[in-house]
Amino acid sequence: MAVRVQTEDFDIGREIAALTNDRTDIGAIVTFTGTVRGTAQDAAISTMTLEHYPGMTEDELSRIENDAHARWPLQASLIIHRIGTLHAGDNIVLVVAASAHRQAAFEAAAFLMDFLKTRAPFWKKETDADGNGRWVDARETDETAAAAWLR
Amino acid sequence: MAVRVQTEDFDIGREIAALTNDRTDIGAIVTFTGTVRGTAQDAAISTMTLEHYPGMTEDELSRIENDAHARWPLQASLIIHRIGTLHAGDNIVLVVAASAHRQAAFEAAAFLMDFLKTRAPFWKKETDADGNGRWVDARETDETAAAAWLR
Amino acid sequence: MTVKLVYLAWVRERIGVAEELRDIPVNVTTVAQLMAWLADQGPGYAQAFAEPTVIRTAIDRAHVAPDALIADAREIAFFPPVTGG
Amino acid sequence: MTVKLVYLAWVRERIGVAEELRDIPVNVTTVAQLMAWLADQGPGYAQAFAEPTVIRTAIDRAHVAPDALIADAREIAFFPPVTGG
Repeated sequence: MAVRVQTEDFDIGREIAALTNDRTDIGAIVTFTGTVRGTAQDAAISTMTLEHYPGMTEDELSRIENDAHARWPLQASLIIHRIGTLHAGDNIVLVVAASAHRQAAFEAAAFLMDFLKTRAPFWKKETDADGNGRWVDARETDETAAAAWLR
Repeated sequence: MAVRVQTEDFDIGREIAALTNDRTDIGAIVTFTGTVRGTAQDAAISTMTLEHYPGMTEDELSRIENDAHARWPLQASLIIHRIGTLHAGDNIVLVVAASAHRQAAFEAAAFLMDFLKTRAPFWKKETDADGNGRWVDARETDETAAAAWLR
Repeated sequence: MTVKLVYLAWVRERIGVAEELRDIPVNVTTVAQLMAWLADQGPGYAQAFAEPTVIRTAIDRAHVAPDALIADAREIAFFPPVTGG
Repeated sequence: MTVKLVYLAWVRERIGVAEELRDIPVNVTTVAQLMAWLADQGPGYAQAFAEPTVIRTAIDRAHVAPDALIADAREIAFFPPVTGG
């Protein structure tokens, strides 16, 4: 179990290797990688800046990770979220869930993302080619997805 | 869209990079990696040998991949399955689904695995430390998972 | 009561301050009351808290609802709905 | 009709042959009938097809049901339920 908030990029293959190295109790590893898309609402994005609430972010991500481990038998998990200024195609977030079986790994990874999206204190600001900034709006569908786990 | 059946290992980071390189229309990438566990039914596994039906395997994996693309708006996908003799901790299978949004990527990756498990002509034989071989039994739960997509 | 207030994303931009120490009147006891009181502290505050139902709040770095009591809080943060991931 | 028959995994091990060309009698028209006929071709075949409902079949490299017609088939494969992934 680990959470990291960092400006640097991450290497998915290396992160998986670090989690699973020398372990033979893992049978299924699911990763989710979120990347910056080049357009938003049909307008080109020049950069995306990610702000967070230092101190709370790590606490909240750890709470989400603990919740996932309480729900599914996970051998390992990892959440990495980047902050700072990113460009189209850049990695934003990596979530990894490892379990003996695939259903637990799939569900836990989706759960981690649904709650990261709705609970972890990050905010995205898009800047277009003219330098106009716009805070990204929260999506109703993200709230719906997270709420579905609590039914 | 690609399927590969190979004896060699794969590098997840490199495979994702090859799929997403220079693309800015992808926002979500889900990977599933299946690995050889060190025990089966509480007995230690020495090696696992994967056999397949050459010719049909590639056709069937391509059909499954096409079905996924028909159901979800996927920017890219990949299925790699290893054959031959593997050891505990080794990679067996990699599935990657890339889309603009995370729900499509998660669902497509789970769909690809559910149908790979029940339709792709691979068979696993486990060998214990004494050299006793045992063909792995198909799991009822895999059939149930695949059937759920057809409801 | 003196509390550290933290403002994030467009809440911070509208107020023009990232964090500040504030003496809170004793009759302000809930998060919702604190937002109403802050909305009266100047034009930036008025703009930031114009739609208080949109604003999310954390007390001591944990999410709370608008009816949460602010007694014993050391740090209260106000921010828009989160958009990470 | 002469057809290429392919046996995989423990079906192959029981029969002792990976593939063979067979002349199929004209009265054998479905996959289920072919399995019943093959079960009579020797002890290995009898063992392989002892529980025909367990055996899966592909005609020309696509899954088919036991009631599928074998006419026009070039290659028919018999195998246990798949266990990849």
